Amino acid sequence: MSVRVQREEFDVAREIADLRAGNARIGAVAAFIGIVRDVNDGDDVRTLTLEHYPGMTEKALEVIVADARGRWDVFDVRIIHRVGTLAPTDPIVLVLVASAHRGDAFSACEFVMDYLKTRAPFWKKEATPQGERWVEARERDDDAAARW
Amino acid sequence: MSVRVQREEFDVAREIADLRAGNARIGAVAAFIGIVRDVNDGDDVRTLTLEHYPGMTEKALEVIVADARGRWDVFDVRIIHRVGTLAPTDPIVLVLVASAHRGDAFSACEFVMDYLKTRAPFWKKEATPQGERWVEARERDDDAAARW
Amino acid sequence: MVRLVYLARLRDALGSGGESVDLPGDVATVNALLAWLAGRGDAWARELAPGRAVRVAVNHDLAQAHTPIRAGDEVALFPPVTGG
Amino acid sequence: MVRLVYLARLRDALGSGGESVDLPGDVATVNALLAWLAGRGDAWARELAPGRAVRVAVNHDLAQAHTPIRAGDEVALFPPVTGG
Repeated sequence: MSVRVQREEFDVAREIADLRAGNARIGAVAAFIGIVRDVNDGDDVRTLTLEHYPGMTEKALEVIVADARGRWDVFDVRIIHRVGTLAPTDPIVLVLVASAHRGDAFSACEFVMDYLKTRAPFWKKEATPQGERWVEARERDDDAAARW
Repeated sequence: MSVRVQREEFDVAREIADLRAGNARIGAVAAFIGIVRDVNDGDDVRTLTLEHYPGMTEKALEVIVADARGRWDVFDVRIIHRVGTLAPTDPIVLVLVASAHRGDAFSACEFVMDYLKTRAPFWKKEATPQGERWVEARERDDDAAARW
Repeated sequence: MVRLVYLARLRDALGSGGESVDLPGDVATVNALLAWLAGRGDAWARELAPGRAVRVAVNHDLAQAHTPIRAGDEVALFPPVTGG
Repeated sequence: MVRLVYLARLRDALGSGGESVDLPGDVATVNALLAWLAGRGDAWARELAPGRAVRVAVNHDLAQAHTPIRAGDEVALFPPVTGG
């Protein structure tokens, strides 16, 4: 499965091993791990709750994977995205790309992350000392996705 | 230590954990793993032997790390490069970058890899069914490094 | 019957995670559905007023104002996504 | 005394991983060292001829043709690097 949405933490080493299994033509694996930070917009973050829309979210991620595979010469793309309530230092998202050469792996990995930030149906709620707040969409992320 | 040259395989999960330890401001980790492929320039590759120049190689990698830290807003950069005789599917190099935001991590990681391919004192000898041959420097890699 | 799903901040604001409704015959597009729901007043009127950033998906695909809605559809209303 | 180090393909071609030498007084730059070594003939002449892609490091820093060489230096000769 190239796309998973799950509450549990992921095992980066196991996912990389799984992505690479049986393919000796892979020369490059690019990985990205997104992590909950303890600050956002200047406020302390105690927890971050991620919500998704079951069915639609997985479908959107599959579309992003297919898009990346169409644009770059890659063997495989994997997205694992967590949902539920997370604390600072918890990993949120893992993106892995395997390719023959490094340029394709880097580009596809960054492309997937930019799209995840803008298009994928996830919503974040932060708990700060001032209470809970839903995170608003960010302009910067739209700019990043518009590059592609 | 942000730079290591070693014969042993590296443990990606442990290196990531080590890079992140105690820093709750890290929001992004970009990783790149370079792997020995079973083909190069159309020939089967049985083994790849990597040689370095002890002292100079570590120094060159430290310079690349310092350069990346100066160019992007990153917390930490780590390079682990293997030497000795490797077989297809063996990992050769690991580059990790930790930052607050994903753009810095991706850029610094790709920058380090491009420089590793062109400037770092490593030499490769391939064993193919036709015998052993030293790998020649590649134009494509020079082009990639010239981007920065 | 149409299945309505309310997500994230919108679910909190509307006080509902979803409902199944029989739509009047003239409520056959996303726009018409939003106007019909806003007609309930209070939080509905406030949250679904024209100009509010409400996104709509029909059967898991992002929809536009004139996307048709038919019996059996699952229609989700949610704020702009905030990503991973 | 200067410590010379030969690496990778050059070590194979020269049949030596390195040596310690006393350089004549007029061999005080990278260029002069390469010419002096090429004067040994055979593989040395072939591998170190002008125009061959030989890189030189003095005390672990990449050197140019006119980089000075002094007693106690470590001077490495190697082909263009082929990376990770």
